[in-house]
Amino acid sequence: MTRLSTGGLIDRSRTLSFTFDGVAYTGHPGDTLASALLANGVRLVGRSFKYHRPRGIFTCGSEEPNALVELRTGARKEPNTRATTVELFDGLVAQSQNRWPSLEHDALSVNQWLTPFLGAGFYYKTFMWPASFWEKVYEPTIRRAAGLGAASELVDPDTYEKAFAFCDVLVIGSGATGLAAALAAARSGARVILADEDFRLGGRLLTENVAIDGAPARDFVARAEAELSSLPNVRLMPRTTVFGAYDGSEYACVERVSDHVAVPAAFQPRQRLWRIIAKRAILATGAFDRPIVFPGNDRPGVMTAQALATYAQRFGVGAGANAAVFTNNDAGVAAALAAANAGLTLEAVIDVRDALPSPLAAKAKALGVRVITGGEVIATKGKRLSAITVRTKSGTQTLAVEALGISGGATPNLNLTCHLGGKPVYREDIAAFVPGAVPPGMSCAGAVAGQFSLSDCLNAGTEQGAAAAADAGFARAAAPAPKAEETPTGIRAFWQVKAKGDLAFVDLQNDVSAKDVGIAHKEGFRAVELLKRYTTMGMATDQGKNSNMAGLALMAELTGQGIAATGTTVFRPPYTPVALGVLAGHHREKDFRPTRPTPTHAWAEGQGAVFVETGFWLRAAYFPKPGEKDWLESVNREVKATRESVGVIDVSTFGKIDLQGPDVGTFLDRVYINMFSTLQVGKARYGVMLREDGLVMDDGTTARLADTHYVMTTTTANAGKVFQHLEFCLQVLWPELDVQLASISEQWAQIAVSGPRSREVLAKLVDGHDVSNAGLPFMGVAQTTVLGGIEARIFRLSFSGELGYEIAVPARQGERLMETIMEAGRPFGITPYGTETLGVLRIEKGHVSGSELNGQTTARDLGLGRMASTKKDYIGRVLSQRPAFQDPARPIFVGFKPVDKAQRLRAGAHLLTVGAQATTHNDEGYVTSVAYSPTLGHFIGLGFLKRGLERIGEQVRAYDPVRGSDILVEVCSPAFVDPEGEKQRV
Amino acid sequence: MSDLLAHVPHTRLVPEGSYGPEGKAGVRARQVLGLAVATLTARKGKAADLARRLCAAGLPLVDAPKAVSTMAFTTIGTGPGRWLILAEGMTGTALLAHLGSLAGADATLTDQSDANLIVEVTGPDARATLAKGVAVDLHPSAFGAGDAATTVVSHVGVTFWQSDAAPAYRFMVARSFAPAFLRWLTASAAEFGIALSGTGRG
Amino acid sequence: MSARYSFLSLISNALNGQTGWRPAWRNAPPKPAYDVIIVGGGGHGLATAYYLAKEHGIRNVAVLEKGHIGSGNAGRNTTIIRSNYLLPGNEPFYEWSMKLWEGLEQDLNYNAMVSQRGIINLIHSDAQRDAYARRGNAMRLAGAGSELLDAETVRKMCPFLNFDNARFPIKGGLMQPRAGTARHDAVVWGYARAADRLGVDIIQNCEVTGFIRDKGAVVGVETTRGAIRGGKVALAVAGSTSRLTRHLDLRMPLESHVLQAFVSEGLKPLIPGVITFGMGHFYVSQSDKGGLVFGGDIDGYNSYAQRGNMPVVEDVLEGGMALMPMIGRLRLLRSWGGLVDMSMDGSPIIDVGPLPGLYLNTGWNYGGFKATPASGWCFAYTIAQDRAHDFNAAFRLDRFRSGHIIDEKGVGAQPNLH
Amino acid sequence: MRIPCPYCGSRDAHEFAYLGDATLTRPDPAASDAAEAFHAYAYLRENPEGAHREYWYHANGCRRWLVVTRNTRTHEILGVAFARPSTDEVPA
Ligand SMILES: Cc1cc2nc3c(=O)[nH]c(=O)nc-3n(C[C@H](O)[C@H](O)[C@H](O)COP(=O)(O)OP(=O)(O)OC[C@H]3O[C@@H](n4cnc5c(N)ncnc54)[C@H](O)[C@@H]3O)c2cc1C
Ligand SMILES: NC(=O)c1ccc[n+]([C@@H]2O[C@H](COP(=O)([O-])OP(=O)(O)OC[C@H]3O[C@@H](n4cnc5c(N)ncnc54)[C@H](O)[C@@H]3O)[C@@H](O)[C@H]2O)c1
Ligand SMILES: Cc1cc2nc3c(=O)[nH]c(=O)nc-3n(C[C@H](O)[C@H](O)[C@H](O)COP(=O)(O)O)c2cc1C
Ligand SMILES: [Zn+2]
Repeated sequence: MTRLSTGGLIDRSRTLSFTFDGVAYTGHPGDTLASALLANGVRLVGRSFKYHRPRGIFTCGSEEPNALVELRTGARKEPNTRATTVELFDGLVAQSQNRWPSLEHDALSVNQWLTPFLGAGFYYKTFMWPASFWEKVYEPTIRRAAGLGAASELVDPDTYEKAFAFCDVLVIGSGATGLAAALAAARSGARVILADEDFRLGGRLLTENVAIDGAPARDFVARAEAELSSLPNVRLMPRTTVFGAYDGSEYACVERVSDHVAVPAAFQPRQRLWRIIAKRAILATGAFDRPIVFPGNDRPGVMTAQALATYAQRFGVGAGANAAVFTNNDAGVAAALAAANAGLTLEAVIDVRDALPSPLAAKAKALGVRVITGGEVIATKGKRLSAITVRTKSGTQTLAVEALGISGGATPNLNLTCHLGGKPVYREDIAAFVPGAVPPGMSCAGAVAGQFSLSDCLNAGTEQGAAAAADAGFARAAAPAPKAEETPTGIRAFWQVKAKGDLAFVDLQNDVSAKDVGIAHKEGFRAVELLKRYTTMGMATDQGKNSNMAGLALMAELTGQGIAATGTTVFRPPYTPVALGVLAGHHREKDFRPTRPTPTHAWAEGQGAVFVETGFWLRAAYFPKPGEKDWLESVNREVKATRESVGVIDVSTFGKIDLQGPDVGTFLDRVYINMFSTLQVGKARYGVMLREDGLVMDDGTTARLADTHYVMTTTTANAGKVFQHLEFCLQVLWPELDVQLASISEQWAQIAVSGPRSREVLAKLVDGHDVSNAGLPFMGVAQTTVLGGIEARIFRLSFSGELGYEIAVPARQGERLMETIMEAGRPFGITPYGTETLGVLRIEKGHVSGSELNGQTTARDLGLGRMASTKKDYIGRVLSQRPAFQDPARPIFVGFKPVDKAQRLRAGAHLLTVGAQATTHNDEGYVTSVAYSPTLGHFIGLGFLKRGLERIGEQVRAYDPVRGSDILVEVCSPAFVDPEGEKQRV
Repeated sequence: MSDLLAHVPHTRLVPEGSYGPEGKAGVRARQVLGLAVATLTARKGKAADLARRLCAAGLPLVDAPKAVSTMAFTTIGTGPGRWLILAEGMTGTALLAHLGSLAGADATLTDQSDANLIVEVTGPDARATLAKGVAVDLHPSAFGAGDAATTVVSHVGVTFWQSDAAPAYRFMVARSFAPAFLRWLTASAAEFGIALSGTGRG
Repeated sequence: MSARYSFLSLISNALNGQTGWRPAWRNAPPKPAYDVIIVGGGGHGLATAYYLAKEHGIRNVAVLEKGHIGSGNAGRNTTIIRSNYLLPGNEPFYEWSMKLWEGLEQDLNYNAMVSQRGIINLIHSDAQRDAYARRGNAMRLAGAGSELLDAETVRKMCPFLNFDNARFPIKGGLMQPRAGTARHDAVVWGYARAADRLGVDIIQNCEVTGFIRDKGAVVGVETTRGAIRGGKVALAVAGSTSRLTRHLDLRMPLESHVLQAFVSEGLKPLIPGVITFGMGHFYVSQSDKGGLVFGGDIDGYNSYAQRGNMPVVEDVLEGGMALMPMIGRLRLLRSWGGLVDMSMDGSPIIDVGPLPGLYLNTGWNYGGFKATPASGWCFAYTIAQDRAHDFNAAFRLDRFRSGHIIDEKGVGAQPNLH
Repeated sequence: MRIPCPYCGSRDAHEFAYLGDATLTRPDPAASDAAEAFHAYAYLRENPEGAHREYWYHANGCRRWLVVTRNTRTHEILGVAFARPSTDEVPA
């Protein structure tokens, strides 16, 4: 046990139980999994990616590269979870990962002995001989070894939410800087959001032994938090990581609502995705302690000095029974002293510099800490760290320590400044990259901006908080910045200990060593981005937060270019890894997209309909009856009933557009290939619309209700697209036209009644309107009432080819209309049908639909060329006349029937001349739609065939190898049933 | 939203009742029934004339995303020169006739009384709930009583307006999208507790 | 020149502490003139150089790259290779590419980790099944191989997909077993190294900023490293094409758009091959390091920013969670964007002209990585022979004028919809 | 990305549908060079880096077509206007 006897922001009065690799331990509220593991003396927590070397806890924050565990079990298992960010809860279960059979004895640690071979770029140079071994042997082996943790492969049982927030000032980070900024901005009245990824506000103030306004820093944190929470214009968001900066001052954040409990409370999501739109943002994300490259710098027990101090100060934990610190800068020394102050047994501070600044030296002396100046750690020992070797001018010495804190300096945590393309700038004086260009509206303050002394942080935070509020239009509040003593911030740039021996790691997780940087240099992968890609340095889950600086510094030394010229790789969102589930929110499974029911959905359910997804709509596909053995039997029955008597279907899903104004006729003439201005009031006409490129966009009927009033129908799939197109034409192309559009798709339920008995059914519904052939002729429209006063529009149209009507009533009346139709039709055996039968009916008639209007066909291809008016211009006319579209060899719309009537034809089959080889070159077309025609007693098909019209009567091959079918079909007219269209006119 | 609404078919309105922690109702939502709705669109070049004319007749039209209510009517700007007109205790046909007589040739009218579902959302946690889908700033300093917006919530197009400073919001959602909208609303409000009414027993 | 990679070279370097390696390609300074100048050191430019040298004996070639090679789309794509196209203008070309992929490692003496674990395009409706059957049959006609799978077979192969509670049920899939992925960077480095070994100059940090013209013909380029003359000047700059043709007063049938891609943290093997969702914008595979590599639709507006915005991120993951709700607790590691050369019909252009001395290779949309070998091969042929090969015969620039468009999706002249 | 709609106010770009280049004018279909002019109109694009005038349709908003001027390198919005000025300003 290495829990220090006192101190720490933990609740020692309460004990939490947890297990790691099956062993039970305890910790306290306020612990992270990492601090609790250390408190229990658990130092070996993982294995590295490539060499499977033993690894421990390296940091105390979200930049952790080593201590990744599989958290929780079963469907809630979360691989690659950083032990350093997991808040301990009672019953927590964690497993180590990337090891087999156990963490202690990992078989693949033999890879360590292969290190001479496994250098950077190794994969690209090998596994090529013999060629066939790649698929069979090498690749499966490599893939099996890849990856870190394992996914549960079970459905994530938790829920996620999304939310939006707006504010004047978003403060990212709640350390000294962030708190000061939030206070200053909030006091001026601005709407402030303060977000911190940690579960506790305060940042480094929770670790540092400093005074603010004469009191311990932690008191300042408490006071600031109290004031901020009391203000109505402030929203505090702990456990919230700002992970991305996007255009429009938008910040993407994830709030971990329930990750600190075993299972989310009822009605609470696991996490919430926030998109915060901030007029101004202040980045106060601090800086990381970075490692130094030296042999054996990866052993469990080696960690950042910041971590060593944080475990001691914030968690009351010694990272080992005793420790040393190796550094090149004042903050590293200060961290060591803070750890000692908290009760950690500190054997020595080893500083590469020849002397410490006197205040620090004095403090060390006062604490009785031994300081080795001009020293370097050149080796480490132990599966868990047991000793380090220190080299000074006077020789080497070995210190027996269980923990080693290292600090190679501070790396500003400027990730978010890069998301919109900002490039960090190197500052020699602090040996660090600071933010370059920042996203519009953002400013940086405190350690992230290279302001490393506490008083600078407090001043900068206060100043920028006030400035941001002022930018957002609030008067500056006059409160002064909190006061703190000056903290020393000296540093001597130092990246690598030159010593032979064990591997010296640059990227701990991806096992990239100093040697790999050397190989990359030799082979010409010298640009940082190439170095990264060739060695994988910086591509691990910490995204180079720990490794990039050292890696590029090593390369800079090899090329002699200097660090500024070498530059750094790009940070991209997310700042830290984000659960995929939270990015989806509740839009998953059936809630992925809305489900749109038709007005008669409930009725259809009652009829036992089987439904099908058509876009977002759910439509009845067919209505099976007891005893029917498959869908085909039901559909055959529905088709027959409709052709012989009467059938009924809800067609409300069609797009319906109300067009009014004096220029509607002119307008329609320009958007349809055929004429509409000449349409008589009370009549409907089928129309075809092209895109400007001359291909068909949509078709449908449009009726003229009054002189200046038309109503258009579009296909279900294109309803939105057509509306948008019409608005474009009106607002952009022809603003001079006086036409007003309104979508009425949702207002009207529309029900089609088809079949020879449909008129008799209709007659029972209408309130006295004459529905005889004369009173309501084919393509006629009646505006009347039905069912005793319900407003209705009746269109005498026919998709099925039978006598038919579409009756539209206000949507709330749809179900009643359907029920009444069923009642009225009962004597005729009226049969409800669905989209399947609709398909059969239209294929039998040779009417084109979605499969033919596939965006690749012209009106001419579809056999509709003759509809095009030559008396006017319309959208798409000019480009439809391009040579390729006039080519007589273009596949054209025809019908097909199997030569052997017993054979099944399938849509998607390609068409080949009999005897021709099955090659792309000989491909002559394809079948678009197929149905079994109960009317004809065999399968029929529609499709496109080169010179099809000239080939009616010819036999061609319908080649469908993906379904194992290859049959002879006869080319025929697409109108299989009632080609003259007599039935619909009776 | 997994378990909470697992039993509710995606094609049905979420049935009336309470969702969320027992005894909590930070949000109340109810379907508002019995409103006639029409779109009123100014004819080309007539928006100003139309607004003037209707204002004079006691029907206030503002050519902006605003909701203005009189005793009998609410007008909501949904686009330049275009409004939704809501009326209580009237049929759509009657509303059209009434508006037609006021607007004359300056406007076109379309009945939308059956096209939508109108839901009123109120309660202390209404704003926090709506923040889970509405990407418009609803803070009182940015959006107050009388403000309206046409936007998209959880993949569902909506027009909504703040009908009361309390606050109360009214959402108008296309009929076929109403089940999806209510699923989102119920799930989002569940943590605060929501009492839903007027949507039937399911 | 770099040595061949062999068992021997690997062992000797293991013994000498990896100190024996030489640069994979020379850092060549620009010469005053070349027979062919290729602008763009992405996969296509480098492959073109390699095949010019190898197949046509044209070795006095420079590849000019404004940054480092592979810094464009070649280095930022989701690495899917497949030849599952529909239209006759496309399918034979992509199938030729597939064949070149299959022999690439041996040809280049570089392991590009071509991994033929198959692609499944999921089917969610009967109409989609018919459309995929049409495609599958077109693939068979071109000898590409395809299989139409029923739902049960898909379930056996990918039990983790959402079969039981899906908004759009999975009704089957179209599979191309030979499809898969390749290691994107290795493709770039492999071509660069192989081209370099044949004498091609690869010149990095050399941005083309203009053209040298002589009586209307293009006879060279202005660069940030000086003017360079070229007998022929070939553009292979993907999303940057319009930036260059602007200097020639040419308007192109192109828009540059941003396409985002995503990678998760490394995971033990999870996803067998490539899977694409047929009703949302989501596709996924697993990289050889263990990351789930996935993407979706383009952001949908002209952009040269190489980064995108949240709506597409959310859209992609909504698709992801709808399709495989097991990924909820896995984490997104990194997202990035590429600058894709969206053409007006969604298909590429490999052509001579439109000015004398100029050659064009562009319009790859979101799908040109798979084309890399054939694109280089055909472009080399076109440059060397001054005419198209049969494989790229349909990829003409003037097809928009004549109407011989190759629009796989049928959405028309609106690049953001392709 | 947020687009300040002149009618609705600042809105997330995903409420809008994108069409592209707004500098193009539909050619005169009766002109003798109509075929070539329509080819250019439908297919050829300036595709500039920097300021770009482009059409966006506020599909989930006021249904207005907007001309947005936007920097394609930085995504900064430089200006927004209705494509058709307003119902009142249209020449008769
Ligand atoms: C996110 C994403 C995912 C994708 N996924 C896939 C996929 O799964 N499968 C697939 O097949 N395709 C995919 N693609 C498409 C594919 O990556 C590209 O089509 C293909 O890489 C383009 O060819 P390239 O490799 O030559 O282009 P690039 O690599 O972009 O090469 C062009 C080069 O030209 C250089 N250049 C530009 N201007 C100049 C200049 N003025 N002077 C000198 N050099 C210049 C650039 O720096 C760049 O290196 C994807 C693309 C993206 C962005
Ligand atoms: N070399 C040095 O002397 C040196 C170097 C660094 C820091 N310091 C000290 O550190 C302190 C710096 O204060 P500070 O306030 O600038 O930083 P800080 O480190 O105290 O606080 C940063 C906070 O930001 C949070 N954070 C980081 N990224 C985040 C994100 N994307 N989303 C949400 N939260 C995020 C962190 O959890 C942390 O709480 C000072 O006390 C300073 O003296 C000294
Ligand atoms: C197939 C593929 C896999 C990738 N895997 C990783 C990865 O494991 N870790 C990582 O940090 N980045 C990974 N990346 C992303 C790159 O780091 C980088 O973001 C991308 O190549 C674009 O370059 P840029 O971000 O430097 O602009 C991967 C990229 C691709 C194309
Ligand atoms: Zn708007």
